[in-house]
Amino acid sequence: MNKIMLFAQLKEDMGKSSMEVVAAGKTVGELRAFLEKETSLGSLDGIMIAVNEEFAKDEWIIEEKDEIALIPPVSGG
Amino acid sequence: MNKIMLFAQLKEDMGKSSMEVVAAGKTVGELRAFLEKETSLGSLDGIMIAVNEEFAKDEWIIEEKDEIALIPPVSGG
Amino acid sequence: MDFQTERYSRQMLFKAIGPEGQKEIGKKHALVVGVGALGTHTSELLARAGVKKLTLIDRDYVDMSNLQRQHLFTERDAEKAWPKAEAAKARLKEINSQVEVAAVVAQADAVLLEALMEDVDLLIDGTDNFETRFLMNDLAQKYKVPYIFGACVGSFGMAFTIIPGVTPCLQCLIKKLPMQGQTCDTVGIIAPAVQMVTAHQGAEALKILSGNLEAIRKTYVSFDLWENEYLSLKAGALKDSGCLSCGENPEYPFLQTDREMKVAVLCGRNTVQIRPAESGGLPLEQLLHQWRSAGLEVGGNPFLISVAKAGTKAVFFKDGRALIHGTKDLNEARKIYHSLVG
Amino acid sequence: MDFQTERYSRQMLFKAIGPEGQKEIGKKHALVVGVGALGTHTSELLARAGVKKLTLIDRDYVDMSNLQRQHLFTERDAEKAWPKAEAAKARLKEINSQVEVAAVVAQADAVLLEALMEDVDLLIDGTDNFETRFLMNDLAQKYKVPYIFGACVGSFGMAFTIIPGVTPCLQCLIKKLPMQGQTCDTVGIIAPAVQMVTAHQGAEALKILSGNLEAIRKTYVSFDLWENEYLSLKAGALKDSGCLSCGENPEYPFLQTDREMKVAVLCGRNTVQIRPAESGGLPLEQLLHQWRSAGLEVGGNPFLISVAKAGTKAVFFKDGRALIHGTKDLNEARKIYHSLVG
Repeated sequence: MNKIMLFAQLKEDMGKSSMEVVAAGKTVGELRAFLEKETSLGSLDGIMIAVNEEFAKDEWIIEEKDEIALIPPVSGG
Repeated sequence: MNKIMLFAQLKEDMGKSSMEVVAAGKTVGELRAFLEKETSLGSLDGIMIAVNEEFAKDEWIIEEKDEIALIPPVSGG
Repeated sequence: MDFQTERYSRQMLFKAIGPEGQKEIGKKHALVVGVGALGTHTSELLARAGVKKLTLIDRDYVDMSNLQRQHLFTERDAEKAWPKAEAAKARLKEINSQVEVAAVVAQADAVLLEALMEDVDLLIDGTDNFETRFLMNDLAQKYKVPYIFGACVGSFGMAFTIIPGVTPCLQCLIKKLPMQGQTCDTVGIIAPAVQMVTAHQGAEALKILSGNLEAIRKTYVSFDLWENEYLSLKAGALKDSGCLSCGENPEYPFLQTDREMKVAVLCGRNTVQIRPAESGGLPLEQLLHQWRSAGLEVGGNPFLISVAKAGTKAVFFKDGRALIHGTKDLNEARKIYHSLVG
Repeated sequence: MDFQTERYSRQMLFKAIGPEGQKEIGKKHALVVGVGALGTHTSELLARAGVKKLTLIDRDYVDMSNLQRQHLFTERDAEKAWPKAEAAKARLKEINSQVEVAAVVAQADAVLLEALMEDVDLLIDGTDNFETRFLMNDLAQKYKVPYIFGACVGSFGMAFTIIPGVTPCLQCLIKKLPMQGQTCDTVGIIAPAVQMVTAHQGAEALKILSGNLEAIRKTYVSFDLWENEYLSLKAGALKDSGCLSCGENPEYPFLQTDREMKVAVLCGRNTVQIRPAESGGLPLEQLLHQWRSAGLEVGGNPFLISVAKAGTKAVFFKDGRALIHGTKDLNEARKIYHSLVG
């Protein structure tokens, strides 16, 4: 299992601050597509994905127990 | 071994941001006395000690690999 | 001790800056793009710190709803609807008469910003939209000037320091213009989130301006002050040698004026049309949800949504286009667009 | 939308506050003790956020060396040596004329502070010394009012929210008055460190004042903006049922006036004697080292150290006592003492 931490509006969209998903073996890009399809998070275009406190490219392969964070860029200033 | 992280003036006093010490089995109070005696940190009166990101009382017993942080309260404002 | 030495004495006592670093700061020119919440905080900080020159650029004027989080401004500025860049300048001169302050009341587009870059040492992000951020990001790369990104909404915020040739750029991090509809006008903002971003932007600015490049933060900070969360994320892996902004063959896409957002009054109508830089399209359903929960009056059909806002009616199409009915003022139309889409 | 609704609209859009929370904030009275770097930032934030009343207490006046990090103040305030509490009040009224601001220009001692506590909902830490902090800590416990601790020096800072009956208090965390000699006058301070502390203090204040008690941070935050470090440390284990401030049989030791720091002009001499509240003694060697590396002129012997500072000569004894030669002004003497010892 992999813990996915949610921030800002993603937390609100899901009504919780984290969730558990089986992501090991998936690439970051595949996880993105999976979450868009299987959850109510909506489009994850532009959402940055960190694996174990490090941003990862779409080709990065997720391992068992990796902690994943979905970071939405917000525009306010 | 235990990693001891140093902050603010303690870092300056030691010229480094962390050091390794054998502290397992010691209480926090014993570690404080040990560091005062064996290092150039000087008096640790009033310095707060956290073990694994949690402040610990002087009676708390340190275990192998526990990460220790020495937090000096500063007075500016 | 003379006047100026006394003034900056506590900053010079800080070892990493010292008298040498202070002298360096006193030679530097920072360009602050956007003088709202972030821009007022960072420009006050840099004026107090004793930079040589600040250029402030903002197209907007002060209104009552700004006062809750935007420093430098008073009730009188809001009553007189004073331009933000000018109101900020007037206050900064009272704070530090030694600092040169140039106020530019205009839309920060590519042509204007390029003209301002000549002797700029640092770009500071005070804008409220990603269109302008991507433009600043290209500028930073083209002119080899550090750019300190910052953004916030609600109790959530982020900051990242971009050093051309060293760190990934904003385009490496965020491939597409994000249009999530979370803006200060839809989900609100608390002032401490602003201060948290500017504390990070300010520290990075002092490192850069005083010549302490080795101290620059290499991580992307993201925090939520209400949720008591703080992340510091390594970003190096995202550096992309094929990036059109910072890669080996850069094209600086946001400096191409034909790629800029097109804003024009529709002939003979009290309506402005906006076409964004990228035609990635708008996630209409998500925006509908955001706007509805922000209490805005929303209508529409599968092809478009309309929103009532500040006496105008804005209509958004799937392809990203928008019509702002009820105004002929281009800047007002842009403001409404960004306040709704980000 | 009426005037006030518009003014706070972005804060009310933030869901956890909303119109209800805003109404609560508008009923609350915060006491800010110390109107220097921290106090000016937090009081500006709370005035902009729309609290009912702010009481500001500070004994000092504005000088040039404050302007680098203390908000609200201008060059004119420094030239006129205006009292900090009054200068802050004048500016806050321009920012938000609806907020009641009371300025108290005086030493924040136990008698004065107790007299001010009547309808106070929140204590905010803006002081520069632990003596006053321990006093505020006792006040918080005795009057059951939350106290938001904050402190900073250099690029380093910390914040902690103390809720009587729930969290440990400052006395549980720090048993003895710390006297490490690291102050803004010995190692300097950069403004972003101030903002980082006040971002945390401000967020906690908004939670408390708007009635969002469940959102209060339970950890002690400690950060270094130059070193890019941020710690969030659990503190619950330090809650001490025997604590003389918050324990089962509290004595509020810092409210006992016979335990207060004694400050008196020596009969017939241009000298003030200071005896601190606790007789734990001073670590003379450590202080000597600090002062020397701050570039101060230091002399002495194993029993005492003398330091030249601001036209006075301060002599410190091992038992904690100090003589400040060259002044008869009690407040100036206190200021010099705290600027050197903390």
